[in-house]
Amino acid sequence: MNMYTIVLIAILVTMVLAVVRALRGPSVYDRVLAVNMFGTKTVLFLSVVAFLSGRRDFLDLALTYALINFVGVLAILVFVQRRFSVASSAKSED
Amino acid sequence: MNLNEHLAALQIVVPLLAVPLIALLQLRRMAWLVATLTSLMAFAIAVAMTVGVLNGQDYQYFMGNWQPPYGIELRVDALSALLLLVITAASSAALLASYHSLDTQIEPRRHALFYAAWILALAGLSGIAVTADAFNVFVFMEISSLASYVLMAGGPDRRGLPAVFKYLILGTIGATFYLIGVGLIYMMTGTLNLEDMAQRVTQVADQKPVLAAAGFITVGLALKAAMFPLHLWLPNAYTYAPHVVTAFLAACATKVSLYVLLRFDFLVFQDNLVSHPLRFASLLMPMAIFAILIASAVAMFEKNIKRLLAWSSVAQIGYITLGASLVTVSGLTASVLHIFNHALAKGSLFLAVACLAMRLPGLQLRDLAGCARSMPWTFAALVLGGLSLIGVPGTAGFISKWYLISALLTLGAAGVALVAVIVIGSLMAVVYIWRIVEQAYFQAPSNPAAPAAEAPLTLLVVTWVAVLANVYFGLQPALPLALSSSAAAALMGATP
Amino acid sequence: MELLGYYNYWVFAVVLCLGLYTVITRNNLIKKLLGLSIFQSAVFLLYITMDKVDGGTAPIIQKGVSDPIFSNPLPQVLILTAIVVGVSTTALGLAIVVRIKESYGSIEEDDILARDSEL
Amino acid sequence: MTILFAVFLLSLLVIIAVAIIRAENLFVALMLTTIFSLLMATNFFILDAADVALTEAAIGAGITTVIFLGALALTSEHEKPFVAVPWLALPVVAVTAALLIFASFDNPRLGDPEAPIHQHVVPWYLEQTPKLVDIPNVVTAILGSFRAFDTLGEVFVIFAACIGVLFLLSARKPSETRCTAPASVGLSQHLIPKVAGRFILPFIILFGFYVQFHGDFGPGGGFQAGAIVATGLILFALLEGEERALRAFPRWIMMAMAAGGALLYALVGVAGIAMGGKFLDYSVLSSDPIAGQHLGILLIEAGVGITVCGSLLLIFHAFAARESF
Amino acid sequence: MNQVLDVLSWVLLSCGGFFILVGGIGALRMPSFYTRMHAASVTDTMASFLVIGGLILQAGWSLATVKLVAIILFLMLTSPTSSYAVANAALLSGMKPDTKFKANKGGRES
Repeated sequence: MNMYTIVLIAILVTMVLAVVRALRGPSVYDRVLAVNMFGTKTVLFLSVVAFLSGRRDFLDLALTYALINFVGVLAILVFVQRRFSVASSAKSED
Repeated sequence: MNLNEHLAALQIVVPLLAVPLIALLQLRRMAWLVATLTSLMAFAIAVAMTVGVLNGQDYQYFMGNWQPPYGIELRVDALSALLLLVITAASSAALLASYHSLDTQIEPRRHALFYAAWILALAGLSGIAVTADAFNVFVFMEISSLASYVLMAGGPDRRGLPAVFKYLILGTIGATFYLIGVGLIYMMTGTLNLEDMAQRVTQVADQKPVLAAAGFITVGLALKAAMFPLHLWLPNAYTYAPHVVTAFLAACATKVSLYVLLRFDFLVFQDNLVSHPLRFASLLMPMAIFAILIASAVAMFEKNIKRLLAWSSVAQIGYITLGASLVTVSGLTASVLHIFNHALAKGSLFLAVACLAMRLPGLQLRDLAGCARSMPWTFAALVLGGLSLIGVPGTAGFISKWYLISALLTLGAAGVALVAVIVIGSLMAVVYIWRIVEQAYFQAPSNPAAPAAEAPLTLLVVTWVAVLANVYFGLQPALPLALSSSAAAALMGATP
Repeated sequence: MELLGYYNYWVFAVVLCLGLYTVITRNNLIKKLLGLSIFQSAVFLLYITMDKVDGGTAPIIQKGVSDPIFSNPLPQVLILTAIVVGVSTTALGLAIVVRIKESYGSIEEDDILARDSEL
Repeated sequence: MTILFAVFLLSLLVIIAVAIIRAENLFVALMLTTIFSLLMATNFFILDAADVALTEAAIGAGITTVIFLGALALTSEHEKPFVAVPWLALPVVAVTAALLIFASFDNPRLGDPEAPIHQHVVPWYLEQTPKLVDIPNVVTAILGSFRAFDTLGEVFVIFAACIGVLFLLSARKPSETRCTAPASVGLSQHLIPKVAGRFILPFIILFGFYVQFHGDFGPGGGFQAGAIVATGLILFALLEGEERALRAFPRWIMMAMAAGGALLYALVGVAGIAMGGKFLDYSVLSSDPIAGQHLGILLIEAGVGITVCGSLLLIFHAFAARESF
Repeated sequence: MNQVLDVLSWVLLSCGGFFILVGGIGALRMPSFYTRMHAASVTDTMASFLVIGGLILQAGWSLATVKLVAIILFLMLTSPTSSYAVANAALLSGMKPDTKFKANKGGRES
């Protein structure tokens, strides 16, 4: 049973590190990086806990997380890119 | 498969079935036609159920044929029947009036979605009145709230948007407080059906979570019902909403939350929590007194007619909560009666305002100067509605004021003080109705060159039907009286 | 150790009041909506804390297992509904904020009041 | 064991909530909200609420983020620093918190089997579901059959939000703010995400259908499936840009889906009446009551999935189209 | 046979845990954005590959393995893509990678 606990502890510690990076991150992209890291860690956390609790049919939750994480990061990037292109077009105008 | 047995379910299913159809209809007048037919059908179902309830048949309907604590149960008794009548009648009258009134406010291509949201609000409100399951009330409360946010945000005036945003924030906080209250009670009793909850709450009566639940539910529903200290969203939301929406929602939206408060307090908490009647009365009575006095005072100094009537709505809700806070059968009868009569009076007044808005440039008092001569029928309706609001004998308002005062007199000394409050409230109502009348009849018209023409015929007919209903139920109050007295007896005795 | 059993309710109370505080004090309309969604998430936490049974698993009946201990399925059904209600209210609130931005030019509450009083 | 995880994750939750409130830049606050809903979903998973964890992830983290981004794109993302003197708010909120914490001592301890909610209604559900409805996932059985009326109300809540957003955002813009924003061109310069996204899209839609029909046997069902399929189609709109997305999946199909799903759900209920049972009574739908229950739950889950997918797509496209309106 | 599988999956899992920790610490302590990006994204993919590989050994031939393989394939495709997209967007929006760090023998210039 302790085989999983080591990994779980590692995942939880990394989650805290990701949160610290999200809070401190100077630039917007540091925060996007933190969200991306946090999402992947959640996927791993869920897969390991599914095995820990013996309910192995919950793995499709982990798959959904991975999907949501990917679409979330892309949505943020489209927003930032549009914000950047509007800013650049504004700069080019004046 | 006679339809009579399914009436309780059809009351909600018919509007719900119509909503997707209306949303898909892009033809110009079809959306309005289907919406009005649905509303009239719902009104017919409500009347059929009222007749059934009056001769003793108690509608009980198990959804999906599951027994109550396991499935969801619909229950229609006298109180629900009266409320259903008010909701469907207000919706039908306002929809008939909206044929003309809406074109001046919303582009025709958005009418289909507007009427879909309207019928959703109707379905949500009648759902709350019919269901007997605590969580189901929350779901229908959300449907009716979302739909009324959409309706109120439809107006042309840009100031309506911040007002509706404030209403959305406060309404969601109120609904979530109600959800917390239901959650805490469910945590201690293990059931969601109101009947079942009433029996099981006796064992856990005086534990802290149940008291906290009572607090949360009362505050949440007071927020939704715009009771005095929590009414800040109401005046602006009603003023900048489209006129027909104000006519519909002013008549029934806040009453539904009061209905849920009455049902929860008198069915679940009343005889189970020790000294709850004292706590309930000591909380609601001061709020009601302040509502009557302060809201009427503010109404006296209002410039815009719609905001004036909105403030008077806050005062009238004060009358209803005053009757309920007496925790006696006669007090409850008066309060339920006033739900019915206030809907009539306020509905007809706002319909008359809709007629005014068709012809006048604005709704400020100075725009009304001297228009009585050119719009005689509209102002006659406005005056009659005002009299019913004040409570002049011969109108519906008088009946509920009369029963309220008789209920208060049974309290002895304290009762006399409360009667004084009601008299002062009515005098203030006289003042703010007189300001409208004095402006319309005795002022010189501001621009004699362009006298306003009379409002379109269909709008006038609907307004006058509402006003005549006021007078009819003033002289012949048998129907609302029977319903409210049996409702009060059921609530006080808590006999299912 | 026993006190830890109540930790969930304290977190519910703290997160609820954080959301309420945000909605009351913050001036930006979108920040108010964020506060509102935190406020509603706290209620979800209250309901789901109720359904846990010691040693219980998710209420999905598996063929092979002998009499298993199940956690309570009913609060989960209620919260499925409440999550969708939360999203619907947020979506409608955002639509109103977008309309306010277009007609007032700002989504700060004091700017809006100032622009209204000019009329 | 689970209590340690729960305590750890919940304290992380409180830290994130405080961070969201203090974040000046709204865009930063939104990203912290994504982490907040991911944490909530993990908490739900640890407290044995698999269905709710799936919904919170699919709807809470996925759709809410995308809708907030759509709204932020139309408004400003910088919050004006407003030094509020919280002399009123702080005591009110502090009193509510104190009252709640004080009231929490009588609550049943976390996981206490003797708590009243495990005694009364739920044992009936757990033993009757195999006999009456005979599907493994008790949550879907309650959602679909015992309390189907709640779910019907739920479908009309999401439909009301969809109608509301369409109604509000179809109003003509006041003339002076008609800014000429560049039509959303999606991730044009990012070739690799486009290729990866286009490769993954069919699998996302397939996974959505799997969650839809797997709802009876494991965590899943109409809400989650609708949200996942909607997220997939939103991914397509993000990558390819607004016009191609609307050409691939036109607006009238979405409106037909949103209205059709709600109608399908209500008609299944009315069929129950027509065949002699009560409203939403599936046992009468076919000769054998159990088969009737299966058919009923399958149909209404399909109705829920279709409506949720159509409504969420309409809401997203309403926000996205508002720029080039 | 079972013993070997357990030891092997234990090794894979602890390596995965190690890589996760390295990624987390790297993301926190690296000076600039691109170095953090490098630290976090590379170890992310590697760690998830190892951890889920360890789980597959535990699951053996069953439905869970199919799901785990699906998760691995999905993560292996999306995780690098999203990291690339973040880095690309950062570069496009004008974040210059610091070129100050010249590899000199003694202490490094901050």
